[in-house]
Amino acid sequence: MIEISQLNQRYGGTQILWDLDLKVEEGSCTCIMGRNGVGKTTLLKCIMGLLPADSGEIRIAGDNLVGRSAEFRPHHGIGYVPQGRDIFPLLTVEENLRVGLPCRKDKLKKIPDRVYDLFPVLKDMLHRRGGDLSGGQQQQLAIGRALVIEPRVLILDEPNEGIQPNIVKQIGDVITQLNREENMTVILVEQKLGFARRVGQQFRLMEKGRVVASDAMEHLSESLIMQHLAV
Amino acid sequence: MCCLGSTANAESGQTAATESLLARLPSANLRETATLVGELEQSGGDRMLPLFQIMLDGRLYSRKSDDALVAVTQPPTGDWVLTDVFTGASLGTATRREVSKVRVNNRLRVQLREAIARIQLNAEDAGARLAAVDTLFGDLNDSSAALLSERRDLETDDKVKGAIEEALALYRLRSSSEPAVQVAALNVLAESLNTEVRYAVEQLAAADSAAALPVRNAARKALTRIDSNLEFYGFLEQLFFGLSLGSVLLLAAIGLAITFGVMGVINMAHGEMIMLGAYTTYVIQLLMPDHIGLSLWIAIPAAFLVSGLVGVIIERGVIRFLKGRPLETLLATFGISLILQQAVRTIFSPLNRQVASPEWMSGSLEINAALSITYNRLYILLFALLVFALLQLILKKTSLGLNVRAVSQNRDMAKAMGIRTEWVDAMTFGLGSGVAGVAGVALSQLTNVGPNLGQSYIIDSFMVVVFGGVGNLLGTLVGGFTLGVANKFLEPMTGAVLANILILVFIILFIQKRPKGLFPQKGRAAND
Amino acid sequence: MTESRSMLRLSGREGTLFIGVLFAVTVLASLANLVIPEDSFLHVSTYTITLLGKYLCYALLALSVDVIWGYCGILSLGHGAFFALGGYGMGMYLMRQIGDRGVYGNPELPDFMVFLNWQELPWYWYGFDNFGFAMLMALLVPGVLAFVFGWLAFRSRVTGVYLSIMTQALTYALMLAFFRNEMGFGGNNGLTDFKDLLGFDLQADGTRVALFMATALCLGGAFLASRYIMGSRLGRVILSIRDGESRARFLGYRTELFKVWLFVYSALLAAVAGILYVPQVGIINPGEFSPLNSIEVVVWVAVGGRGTLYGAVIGALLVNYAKTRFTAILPEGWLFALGALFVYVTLLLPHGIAGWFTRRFASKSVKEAAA
Amino acid sequence: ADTIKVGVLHSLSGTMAISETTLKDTVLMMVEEQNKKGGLLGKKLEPVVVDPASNWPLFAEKTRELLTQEKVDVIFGCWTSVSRKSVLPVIEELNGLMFYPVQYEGEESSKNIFYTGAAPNQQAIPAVDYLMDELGVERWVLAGTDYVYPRTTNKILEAYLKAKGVAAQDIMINYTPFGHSDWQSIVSDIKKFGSAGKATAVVSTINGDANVPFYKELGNQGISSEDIPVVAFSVGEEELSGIDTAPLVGHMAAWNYFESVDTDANAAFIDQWRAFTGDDSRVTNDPMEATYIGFNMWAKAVEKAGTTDVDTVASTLIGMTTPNLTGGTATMLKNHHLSKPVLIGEIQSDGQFEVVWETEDLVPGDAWSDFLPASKPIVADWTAPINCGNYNTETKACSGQNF
Amino acid sequence: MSWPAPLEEMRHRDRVFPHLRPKAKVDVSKNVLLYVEGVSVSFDGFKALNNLNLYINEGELRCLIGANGAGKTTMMDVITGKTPCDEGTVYFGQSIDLLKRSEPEIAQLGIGRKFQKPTVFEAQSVFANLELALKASKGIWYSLRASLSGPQRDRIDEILALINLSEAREQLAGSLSHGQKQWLEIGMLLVSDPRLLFLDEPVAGMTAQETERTAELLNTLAGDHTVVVVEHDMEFVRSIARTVTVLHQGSVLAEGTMDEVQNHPEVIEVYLGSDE
Ligand SMILES: Nc1ncnc2c1ncn2[C@@H]1O[C@H](COP(=O)(O)OP(=O)(O)OP(=O)(O)O)[C@@H](O)[C@H]1O
Ligand SMILES: Nc1ncnc2c1ncn2[C@@H]1O[C@H](COP(=O)(O)OP(=O)(O)OP(=O)(O)O)[C@@H](O)[C@H]1O
Ligand SMILES: NC(N)=O
Ligand SMILES: [Mg+2]
Ligand SMILES: [Mg+2]
Repeated sequence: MIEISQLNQRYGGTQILWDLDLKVEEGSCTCIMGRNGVGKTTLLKCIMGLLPADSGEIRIAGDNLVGRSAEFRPHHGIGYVPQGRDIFPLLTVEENLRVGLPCRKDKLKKIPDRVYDLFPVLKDMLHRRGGDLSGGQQQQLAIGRALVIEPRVLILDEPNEGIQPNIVKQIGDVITQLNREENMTVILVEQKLGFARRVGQQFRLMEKGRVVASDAMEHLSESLIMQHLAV
Repeated sequence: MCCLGSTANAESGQTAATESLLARLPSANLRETATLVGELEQSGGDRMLPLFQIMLDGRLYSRKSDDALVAVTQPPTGDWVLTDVFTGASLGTATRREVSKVRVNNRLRVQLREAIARIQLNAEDAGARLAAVDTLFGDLNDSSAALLSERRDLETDDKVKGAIEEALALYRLRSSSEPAVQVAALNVLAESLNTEVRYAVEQLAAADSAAALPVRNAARKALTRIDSNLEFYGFLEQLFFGLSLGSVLLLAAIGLAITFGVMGVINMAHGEMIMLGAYTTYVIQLLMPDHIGLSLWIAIPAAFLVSGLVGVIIERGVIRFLKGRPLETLLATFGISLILQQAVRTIFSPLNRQVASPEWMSGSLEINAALSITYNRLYILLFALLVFALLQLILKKTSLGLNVRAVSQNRDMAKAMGIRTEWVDAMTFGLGSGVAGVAGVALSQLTNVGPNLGQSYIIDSFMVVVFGGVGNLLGTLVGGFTLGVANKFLEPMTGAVLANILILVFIILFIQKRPKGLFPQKGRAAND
Repeated sequence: MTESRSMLRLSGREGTLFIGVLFAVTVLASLANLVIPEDSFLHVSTYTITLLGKYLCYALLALSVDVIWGYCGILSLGHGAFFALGGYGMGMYLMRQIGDRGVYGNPELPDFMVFLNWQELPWYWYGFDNFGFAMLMALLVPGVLAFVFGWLAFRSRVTGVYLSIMTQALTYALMLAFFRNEMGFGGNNGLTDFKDLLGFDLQADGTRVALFMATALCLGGAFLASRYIMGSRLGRVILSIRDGESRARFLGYRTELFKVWLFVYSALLAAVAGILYVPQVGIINPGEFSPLNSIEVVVWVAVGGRGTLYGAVIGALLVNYAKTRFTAILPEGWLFALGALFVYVTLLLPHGIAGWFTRRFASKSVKEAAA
Repeated sequence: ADTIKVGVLHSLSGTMAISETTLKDTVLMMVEEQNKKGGLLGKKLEPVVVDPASNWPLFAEKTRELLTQEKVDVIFGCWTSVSRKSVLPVIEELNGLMFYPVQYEGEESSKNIFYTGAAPNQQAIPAVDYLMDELGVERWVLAGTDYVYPRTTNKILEAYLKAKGVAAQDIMINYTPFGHSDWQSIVSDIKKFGSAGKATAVVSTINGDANVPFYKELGNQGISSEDIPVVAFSVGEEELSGIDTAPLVGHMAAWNYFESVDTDANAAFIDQWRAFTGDDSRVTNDPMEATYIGFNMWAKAVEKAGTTDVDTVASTLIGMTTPNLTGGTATMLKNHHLSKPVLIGEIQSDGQFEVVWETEDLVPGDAWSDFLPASKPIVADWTAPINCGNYNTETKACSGQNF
Repeated sequence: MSWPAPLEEMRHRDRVFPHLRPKAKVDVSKNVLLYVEGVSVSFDGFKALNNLNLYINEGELRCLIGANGAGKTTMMDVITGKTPCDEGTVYFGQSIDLLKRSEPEIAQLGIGRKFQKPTVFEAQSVFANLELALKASKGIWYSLRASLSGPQRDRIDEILALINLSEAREQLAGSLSHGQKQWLEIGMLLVSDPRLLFLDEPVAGMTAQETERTAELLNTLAGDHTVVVVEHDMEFVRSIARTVTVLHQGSVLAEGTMDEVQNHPEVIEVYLGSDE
């Protein structure tokens, strides 16, 4: 489904991603892990087109996305939950959700109920400004917002940051459900091993802008963890 | 040929005396003309009406070849068209040099107007009769008073009759020394709103007035009554002035409320967008000089397109490269505003251009003698509200409104949600600029159409948007009207200059109380 | 990462360079005017000296705007007000110096008061015949105004465009007020026809050169002082206020006091610029309060590159020089040129001319280091 | 130098461009014509145009540039009084020569400036006389923009009216800011003031851009020239070309020149102007005539003096005559002002004025008004023995001269 | 006599020159450092805090948990002066009424805070960020002349090492990754050496090992400092907590040891969720 090859990216003078290769299969749930600052977020932003890649290819279902504008991606079924939530602070919860509607293939005019089923708080807070929500509520809104476009690929950057335990569980279930039942491809950046193990099928470990290990989640060994995740 | 004029006169049945008076007109100087007009009214009576009217309009000329009096119509191009003064029959054409004008000055115009009024007192049309009474109102003498009372007995129209009563009452009040007559007149006049009446009554009521005691008392009572009426209407008038000024501020600011308020672009070229709209109106009028009214209607969409297009070009060409550097848009748009001003100066000259007002935009709606509302301001007030409502509709009901807010709050995330940010930027900036252009059409009806037009509104516009609260269209509406009304209520007390200063000081102090304007953006995000 | 470090270091170096150039030009130009005979092609005319003096005043004004805008993020669209108030202070002193040499020969009243039938000098004109007092007021009035305005605004946390537009309202209100003839400042005509300053004839070459040198001195002083401030921890606090005022508050900084302090400092610089400006151009009029003038100052700073101090100076000099040249060469089209310059700078030199310099410098020194 | 340089100091941008650009073109036209006639003293004239951009300090700077860098022999320039005040010290310091072509408030006479526009006694006073005598006006509104010219003119008029026995409550004075555009309240007040049963007139010193909205409001509130005539001192053909004049017919202006005046010289001038601008609808106006007179007078003086030396030309200029466009002859007086005819014109629907009244003789321009207490004793006389712009006839002193 | 506000301000010499101010004496004679009593806050009718009572002892390490939207951040906003409250009292020690003080004053009393979303001065270097946070006078004139003393420099270096940003010391804070910013903000808190620290979700976005390190760090801080931590990471909470307070809908739902809280049925219901 997603094939990234030889991706390079730099901020001004500093190169962050170095000839990065990554492959994600259709319908899989892949966890990307790595220490702070190794370039996980940068990678996702490159996939989303929010950062320009210096060189390399990013193919989703065969199309090379490098050079295509960011707004093209949601129309092709890629949903994104950014790190730090990036809620539109002055739009109401409802408006935050509505923003994505035009990307849907079925041109639905109403926010699908599923979002409210998954995150009931959102229904209660429909008319509150997104920015007023608590951190966790915003995180839920961010996931809900990405689901509105009914993505084929869902990209989540640390979706559990600041979320209360029972909802973390719930989010895990949602991801699993979407992945298993609707065959949605999921890319998940996650720091919490427990969650990653529970939800992910595949893992990719990053170090200094490269993917240094990839395998099925069962094979994520203590030694790998010590090697790539410990400080 | 030489006798055509006089033949026509003979046909219309002028007496010899009138004929000879008419023959003296072309060569008379202004003083002599005045005497001639008086004599013509005496001898010619009603039949002189067309002559007087044409003279009043400044269309009476004499043909140099035969000294015949002709009425002239000046088409925009080509020779002048001559017609017979009394019959309207065509007398061919002539160049400017072949005719010479029968000169009329102010004093003569007054005289003509009164003469026409005396004739028109018996006109078919009630409106014409009313106008005639109004013309004669304060200047009655014995004979015209007699004319009026004659008319009163015949009059069927209540309004005209009322006006005649009032005019006669004022005449009696002034001319009679009989206390009873005066008191009776005062009773009639107590309901009058005419300032001339008030002045006459005030003189009687004054402490040093020579009037008899009962008259003086009646006058005082009448004066109180008149004053309280006037005060009420004065208040309404001021309110209207305020709303009208507010509507101008609203129109000027509303485009900015979008480009600056919603998009966050400090658009120093906003004023020039208004200016472009005004110039568009001018150009459209040039293209269709005979349809002033229609041209105005066409100018509205045209101005929207012109300014909107220029807005889109500015956005695509400059502002789009300044994303994330909002303050630098100030610099770039300032440069653009200089360029646009100079461009207009080069293309249209630095002089003001003349934009005519259609008939229906001129004059005023007379509600009563104390309160009349000028049509142009009334229409502009309504127009401003309409534009506002339309804009609200667009921003609330179309996806553009939601998208532009999303883009301005978080551009990257908006992209990630599939919003075509570039397109939204261009459209929104185009919309804001286009609306400014539409404002220019309205302003062309009130003020100069010149290269500096934009400059004179830019500061006020920013002030209104900020006062109302950035990002809130309703705030702009309320802000505009508040400042307009406040200004107009201050002005009589302080004079125009000081009123302006006080309003500014008020805004400065107000912002201390509400640092985010009248309708602030609320919430956690807005607080940081 | 290396970029930010080199940026800091370079701006220090360029600042020193700047002071050097300023000093050299001032001395050379003055000598060239006074010593070198007029027919020599090395002679610098008094016209040029006066022009340079005026430019330096503008540069000082630009510097004052850069201090608050570039470093503290307070975009003042009304700094012309402080400049003009300083100018009026000086103007009032110069008016009083005319004494009975006015056209009506009235020893007390300035001419414009005489012919509009003023009977006596308004109280607020008292004392302006004393140079010290006049200068004190020329600084005090703008200083106090800045203090009161800043105090009110910053305490109520008026920020961003709201603040900008309020500064604009301030200068606009002052402009309207000074236009009023009743104010007793000569209305639209302002104050003109000055004769001498501290006994020196304003039209004498020596006086002009002295004024020019004084201006250069003030500019240099202001530059050094501002550089010191911005280099100190205070400067870093100011930067943090620009980037995250509320965070700075949570660190215990009373940001409103810092802002008021800086605002007053900046207003005083502007006032000094105004004080020096008036004797050199020979007129002060309410037009100086015009919001457009203040916006132009911001434009100079942006053209030069904000947040660098010397950039503001370069911007002011360049734009004004361009204006002088263009108005003479292209009288009909200079606004096109000027407008295009602004657009060009914003689009292609995002950090202004100073930013461009820095990058040139930086890339050169990187190359040098590599070689 | 092998050419004679003529400096042109008129704003081509900014707020004053609207008025001043025309004058720049006029000077260029005059220069071109003079060059066709072979120039002056056998040399071609070379115009040097600069743009002081409606910025008053810039006027001073540009003057200095013209005099010291360009070394021009004469300057034609300025419109607003403040620009002239800004230029004055420079021109005196560098001993330049300037012609100032606009009607102004007076109270000035510089050795180096020749004033070819009207002084208040050549415009305001005759206009008031006309209103009083011919139209029987008893109540007066003095409306002006709040700056020195209207203030001074109104001060003079107020004194004059009171001297003529007009009561204080019959005078209403109103000032508005530059570019004032909302005239609703003021026009409404004028309307009320004017309906007290006495003939009322407005004497307008409203400046420039504020006029269009003012007249529009007058028209819309139904104030016709028969009810309350307005006589303006700053509204000429050029300003009217930006207004739909149909509703304004009969309102007046007082000037020393109108385009409509039917003389051969004027017809030729108009034709020349239209040919020069290539625009058949361009109008002419009073400051243009003043420029025309100033230029011709200067040219004549240079011919006569045989040099462009400022002092020589200046002294030659005094007493010099040149025909003006409306018939008579303009004479340069000892106070550097002209003697001029005063005309009252009524606005016509075609945007022209029709002369309805005219002074019988030429009116000599008075630099120092007789109606201001402080100026009354002052005279300007640039001939020996006085040789001073502000000579006090009481103290027999001349103050503030640097020469 | 009452002075106009600006004069009033000037009259307090110590406020103009804050370094002259005598060190505020926090009276902790009852061993309670912070009293939050009966605090209510509402936004447009929505009660974010509802009669909240909370007491923090001197030297304590307190964990605060609660559902998203329970009001934890809002409570910190109230204590640190960001948000005014409708009702209630907040005292620092026995005698200092925090509600009467502004944010900087509260910060100067020694109450530090790390925000939920990392907030650092993005345009300044990591080092400068720490320097600004240093425990020192925050006055204008002092800042103008301030220079780093040797011990201060050492302290900063020490902290830099601790937060693993030694190499990034000259880097602009804005170019740090999310997790690095978290660390930097903790570092800023540490150099300012506050008496009472509020940490809003300090380990969000950190790896397991980093989380452990943070836990250690907090454990060493407690005692000398009073620490209040908000977290949703239960393992982390368990590793540091002595007392845990659970907030729900703006008021305290439960308080006790970790075990007590974890077995509290309502807490399980609204917050933890049951382990199937
Ligand atoms: N805007 C920027 N400019 C320069 N460097 C940046 C920028 N954003 C991130 N970096 C650098 O890029 C590197 C990778 O950052 P990124 O945000 O991708 O890390 P991450 O793996 O997502 O870390 P975390 O787990 O902390 O979120 C970091 O070293 C960071 O300092
Ligand atoms: N300014 C505001 N306007 C409206 N509602 C607000 C505002 N601030 C906070 N709220 C609401 O108050 C409630 C408490 O928010 P708070 O941020 O304190 O929650 P929290 O306990 O910190 O949650 P989390 O663990 O998700 O960060 C939330 O429901 C939020 O929506
Ligand atoms: N001189 C004038 N009209 O300002
Ligand atoms: Mg990340
Ligand atoms: Mg929170």
